[in-house]
Amino acid sequence: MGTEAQEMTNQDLSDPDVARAWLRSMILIRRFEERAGEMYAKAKVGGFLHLAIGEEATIVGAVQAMRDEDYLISTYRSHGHALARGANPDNVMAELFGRETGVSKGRGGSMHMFDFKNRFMGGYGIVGGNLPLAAGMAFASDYKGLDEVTVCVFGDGASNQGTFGETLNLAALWNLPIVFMVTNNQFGMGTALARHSAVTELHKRGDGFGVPGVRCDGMDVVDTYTTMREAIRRAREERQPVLVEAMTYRFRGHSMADPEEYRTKEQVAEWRERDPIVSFGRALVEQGTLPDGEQDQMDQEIIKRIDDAVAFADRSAFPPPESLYDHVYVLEGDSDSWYSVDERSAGVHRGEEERNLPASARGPEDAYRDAVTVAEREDATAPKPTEEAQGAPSTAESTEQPAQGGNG
Amino acid sequence: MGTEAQEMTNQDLSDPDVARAWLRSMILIRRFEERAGEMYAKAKVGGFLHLAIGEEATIVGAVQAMRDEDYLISTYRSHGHALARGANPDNVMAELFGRETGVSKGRGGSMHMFDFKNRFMGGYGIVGGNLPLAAGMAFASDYKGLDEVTVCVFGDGASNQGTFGETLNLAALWNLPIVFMVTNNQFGMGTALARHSAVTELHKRGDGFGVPGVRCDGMDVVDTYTTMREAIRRAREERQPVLVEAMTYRFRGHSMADPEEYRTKEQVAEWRERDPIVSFGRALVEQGTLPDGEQDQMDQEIIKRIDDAVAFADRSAFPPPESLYDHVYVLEGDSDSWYSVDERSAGVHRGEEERNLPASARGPEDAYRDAVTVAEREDATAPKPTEEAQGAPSTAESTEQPAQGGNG
Amino acid sequence: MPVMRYRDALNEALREEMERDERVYLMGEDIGVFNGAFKVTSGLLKDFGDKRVRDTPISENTIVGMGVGSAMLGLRPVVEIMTINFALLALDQVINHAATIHYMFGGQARVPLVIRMPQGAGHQLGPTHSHCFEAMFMHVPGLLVAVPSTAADAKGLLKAAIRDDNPVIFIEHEYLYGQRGEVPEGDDHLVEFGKAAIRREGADVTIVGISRMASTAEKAAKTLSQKHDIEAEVIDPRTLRPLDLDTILESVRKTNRVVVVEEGWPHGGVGANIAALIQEQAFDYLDAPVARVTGADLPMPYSKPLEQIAYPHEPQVVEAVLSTFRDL
Amino acid sequence: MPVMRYRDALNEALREEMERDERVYLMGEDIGVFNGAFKVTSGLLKDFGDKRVRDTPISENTIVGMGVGSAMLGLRPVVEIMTINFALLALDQVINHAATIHYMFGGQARVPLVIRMPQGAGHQLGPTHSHCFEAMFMHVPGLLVAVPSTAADAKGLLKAAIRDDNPVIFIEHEYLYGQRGEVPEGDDHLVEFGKAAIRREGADVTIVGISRMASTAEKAAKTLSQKHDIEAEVIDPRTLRPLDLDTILESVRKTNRVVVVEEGWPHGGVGANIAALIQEQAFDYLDAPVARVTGADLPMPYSKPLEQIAYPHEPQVVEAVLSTFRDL
Ligand SMILES: Cc1ncc(C[n+]2csc(CCOP(=O)(O)OP(=O)(O)O)c2C)c(N)n1
Ligand SMILES: Cc1ncc(C[n+]2csc(CCOP(=O)(O)OP(=O)(O)O)c2C)c(N)n1
Ligand SMILES: [Mg+2]
Ligand SMILES: [Mg+2]
Repeated sequence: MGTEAQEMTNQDLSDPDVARAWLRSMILIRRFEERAGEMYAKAKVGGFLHLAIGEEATIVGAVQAMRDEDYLISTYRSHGHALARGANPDNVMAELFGRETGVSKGRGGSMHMFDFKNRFMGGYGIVGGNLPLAAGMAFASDYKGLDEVTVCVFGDGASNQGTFGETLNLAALWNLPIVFMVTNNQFGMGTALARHSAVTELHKRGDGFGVPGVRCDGMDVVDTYTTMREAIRRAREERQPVLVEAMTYRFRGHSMADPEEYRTKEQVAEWRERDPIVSFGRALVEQGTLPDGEQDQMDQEIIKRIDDAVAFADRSAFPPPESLYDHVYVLEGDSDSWYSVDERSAGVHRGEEERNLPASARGPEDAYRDAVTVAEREDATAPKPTEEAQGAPSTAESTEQPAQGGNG
Repeated sequence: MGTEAQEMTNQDLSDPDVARAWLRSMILIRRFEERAGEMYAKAKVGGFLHLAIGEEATIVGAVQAMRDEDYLISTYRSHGHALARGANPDNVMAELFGRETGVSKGRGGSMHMFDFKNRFMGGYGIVGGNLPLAAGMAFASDYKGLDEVTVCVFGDGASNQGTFGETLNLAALWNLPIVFMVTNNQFGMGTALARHSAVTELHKRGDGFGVPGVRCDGMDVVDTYTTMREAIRRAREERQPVLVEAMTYRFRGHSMADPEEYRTKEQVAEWRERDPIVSFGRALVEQGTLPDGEQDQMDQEIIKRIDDAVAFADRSAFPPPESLYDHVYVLEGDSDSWYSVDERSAGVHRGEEERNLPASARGPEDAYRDAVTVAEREDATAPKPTEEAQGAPSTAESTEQPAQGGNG
Repeated sequence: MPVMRYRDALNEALREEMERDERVYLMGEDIGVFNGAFKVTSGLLKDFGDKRVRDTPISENTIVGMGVGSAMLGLRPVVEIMTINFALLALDQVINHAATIHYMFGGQARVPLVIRMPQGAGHQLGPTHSHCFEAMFMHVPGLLVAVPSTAADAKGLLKAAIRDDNPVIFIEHEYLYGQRGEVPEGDDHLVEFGKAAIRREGADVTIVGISRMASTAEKAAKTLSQKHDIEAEVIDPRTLRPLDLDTILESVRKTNRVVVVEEGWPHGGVGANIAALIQEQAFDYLDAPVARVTGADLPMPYSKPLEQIAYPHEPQVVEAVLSTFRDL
Repeated sequence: MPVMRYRDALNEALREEMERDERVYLMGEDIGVFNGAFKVTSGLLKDFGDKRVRDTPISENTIVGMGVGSAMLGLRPVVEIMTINFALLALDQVINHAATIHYMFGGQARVPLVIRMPQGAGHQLGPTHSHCFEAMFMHVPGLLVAVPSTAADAKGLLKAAIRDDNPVIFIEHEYLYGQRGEVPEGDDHLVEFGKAAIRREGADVTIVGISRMASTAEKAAKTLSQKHDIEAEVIDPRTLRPLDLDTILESVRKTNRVVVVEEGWPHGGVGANIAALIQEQAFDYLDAPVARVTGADLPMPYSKPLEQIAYPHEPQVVEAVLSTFRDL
């Protein structure tokens, strides 16, 4: 098993195809995130939007160390994880747009991406909420006698949740094939690491629960890959859960409406110097793996790819109103009792009958039509706003929006 | 501050008065617990009854290391903690009997003792639930600029609750004057330590959260005292929370209805060899601090004291039916709106009006009277059942009781 | 039909479903070596081994979350929370995860998870250990909620719950564990969710009893018949999600009077919900307001006599029924 | 009267109470350096320092528990849970501790704690971030529950909450933060718990609106008056515990028709509770069933058009009111 495992995840970076794939994956995330930010500024995307710009190496390094049959689970900052695992950018963008073609059929949004086919087991909005789920997945693999590993990604802030200690203990106690990856971007929202954690070397937090820890440079995709490969190997072969702390930084605000008063421009600039894409690209050129100029060309292709994704999303339909109650329950039998009771208006009915009712009986749908009209008013493929505008998106800051200043 | 602190808690065990006080405190707990078990077998005490027999040294060692103004908070296994802090055995027993004279006025029962006057801040039924409360108390002392320390006692099983990691981190981050004392009796109910904790040296669990740990022999009151004294000093003077792991063992079942299939008779016997009261008493005699025979005399006095407590409890009244809604709310203003709505029967009324209603309007109270009649049927001061009967109390095992086999 | 205890009927259901389906496994505090705090899982560790019967640390939120995660990958976990009182620690995993995942991911993932736990007052367990939380769980779309009151239903509903592809909150009752009842033979006894049981027919008044209160309602019905010449129809909804509202409404249209009996708190309780639905859907059939009998609106006191008056007994139900005839 | 935003009214309340009473302190995630996720605590760290304005780690259960513990020793903590969605993690401390301690220890300890948190849908925050949980908290004896819908009430109720000796669940609404309203001048503006506000008088129908839905109800009332010649009385209970049932009943006895509007889930919701109480207490005054308008019985979808039809708007309220006139 050992050698096979190594074969399957040992990647030779001097092979230009491998190098290209890694670089492409990081650039794809970067450009996707940038465009998502623009679409947010245009109000094509709603809710909270958490970008992973600056953290691409943690994502690609981890994913490249995984096998296809392994599982990845992440947080509300997970567009990149979905993409790196192979989700189609069209469907990821469509999810942000709230369309039926989205990876979660428009029900989940930015924070709740999912792609079962690629074993991306979801982004989750509750900080620390995904750790128990991940342990459950690792348990299932183990129970079935399969050779799969689950990689669970969460933030430095999440390591203060009760689930952290509970889950690490259980994983170690039951020898689960799981790697806990804490993406230490040094802030939980506006709270700096040292202001939320008594011990700031987070990889040491697992020792007391039987989960050894190791740190890697999360701005360096190779270091991240190497560290994760070994951690995944230990999880798979030795049934020893491992805690990997990837040191990184987010270049943007926590979510779109973030004045970033909690850190200095200088600190941000310093970390931007260590841009994981720039440094990896530069190294590949210096090593002679990739010719100078190829990165730019790749970049252009990717930008076009994302243009297509935006166009795809924009022309996709919203989920129809009669689908409102779909997927609340798995309804297989013929039970004619009341699962959901619809009291949205006069004329109570069973929620699960929504699809079968005539439109008039479903109650007024003006609000639905209004929302569609607004969404269609602006063409997302029209010229983009400036970078500045995205930093402080007009929807959240300059108009009297209800959730003004909202963050979470 | 340092010297004063030491003065106040440094106790000279070669002083017979000091030795006597410690011994008396341990015996008081032992005899109280034994009698409580008997009263449970007689159905004078209901609910769950968790005895601390075997763990007396952890209690007395800790309490003797505390100042009067310090706070102690514990679990559902806390009769001993209340007594050691100075609660009157009459009122502790009356609480078990569910009487108005109980330390919690009969509302809390065995698991929920409280004695504010003696700064015993309560026993709590939810495993791990008292850690955040304790940190809040330590925070309050700190906030007020007072020199008080909070000692928080919980079990080995509780260290797997999420609150453990959360609270330790916060305590260390905010430099709270708190000592976490894990009473490691090596079982959480029927689950042995190694089957619930990946790392069984529980004092090491705090390191990752900035709380250094230390272990003591919880069967040795002097070692426990010495360790706790130093931990409390660090918490008070250095604002450094400390985790103390006291190794101990409970001689009885988890609660009264426990067939104890999860451990061997031999293991129990081995630990009984190390009885903390026997060994401490023996040491005092050997050192010449106490004369031979004094312990027996003390024991007789204490048994008599507890006879009195039982008699007191037995003759105390139950809370009257019209007091049912007392203390749900602190009602100070004259709001005449509905805090509680009473729908126990036909004739809805405001709960807070219960006291002012004529008995007829309060609804039928047959069940109340029946319960009182049953309670009064047997005189608790009558001859005691045998030791065997307590191990498997008839109420829970041999009759068709609803909660038969119930534990928690 | 064989007679067995509610507890043993549950045990049999677990046993049969574990035999039937390899994917079914049990997880919970002290369910294995200790045989369960209330002995429901007695003997299962011995018979199925520690792969399928897992004792856990005391970490409610995480064990429920692990149940969810493993269910997403096709296992069929049955998680025991020792008592419902500790389920509060796991509510995030129950509501934001178990109940939500199928919807949130557009139907891609399923969570065939059962969370079993007993509830109820009457054993002097005091304010932290005597809760009835069925109303809280019933409130949450995405969950199924079962409240079996007989040995037969305990078995049949638990088997159905394990086979269901939705997350099920399976609420047992501490008082009922020792109660005996007839249970149909064979391993194919399933009770469909969303089908109320009519425990007793009657034309004068409808009594809806929840969880243990279904049996209290039956007792009251006998007294009403014997002493007051009132024939009550007693309905046990058996599941609160889905709710068999139709059976309740049909009865109310016949009797024109109804009393809902529950052990939990009144504000926002099951009774309030059923009362609201009945008056919405059968207003013109009601000859008296829908009456409720509920637990007292307070933390449960330990003291026996106080506790006894803090949750409903038969006389209160009788009185409430009589009150629905009073103002005519 | 000065006009200010709901958010600023809350900020002023905190500021005044902190000035008035040294024991009041604030604790929560990102309330200090970040000035609060919704900016309610803006500037308070600067003005009161980090002894009294405490940024915490993301540990909801523990920070609520610390609030309880410190309140037991005489402090008056105001804990912010960033949004109500995360309160599920803290429910054990809320229910088994905060709500229970005063009773459980026979009145010896008090828990003068305020837990502030916003709720609500409408901003496409999806299934985990759009909850309305007032019904869940209202269910629990021992808690007070406030649901302010105007800037004036936000300020007056928060000040009253901080001065109250009971644990208070103070539910703000994300949508309302930016709404402006008149707020009485001076630092003695208190709004008593358990006093409903009659937002509009009318003799034809009573509309009870909860939290943000109070303003939706007011809009509906205007439309009803203008287009349907129906004069609605709009009642905002302002607190759900204690509940000013008397004011509601008085109105119903006048109008004989009532609609309850809430944003939360229907089963076991606030509307169900109020409907049950009204039909119990004013059965003979009702000319139509108590109608409810609630949020859809499902996890909140992200997609804007779906989300828009999943919680009540003015037209639904109007329609529900009209339905109470239909069958006469
Ligand atoms: C339980 C819970 N509490 C609070 C929040 C609000 N919130 C969203 S993200 C966040 C910060 C998380 O920080 P970290 O874990 O470091 O991840 P990062 O955002 O830096 O990737 C907070 C507090 C939440 N979503 N869930
Ligand atoms: C949250 C919670 N889960 C489960 C229980 C049931 N229970 C009561 S005591 C106990 C064992 C606790 O073990 P430990 O912490 O070691 O304390 P000990 O009883 O050994 O003193 C359990 C599981 C509970 N009271 N609270
Ligand atoms: Mg972070
Ligand atoms: Mg223990």
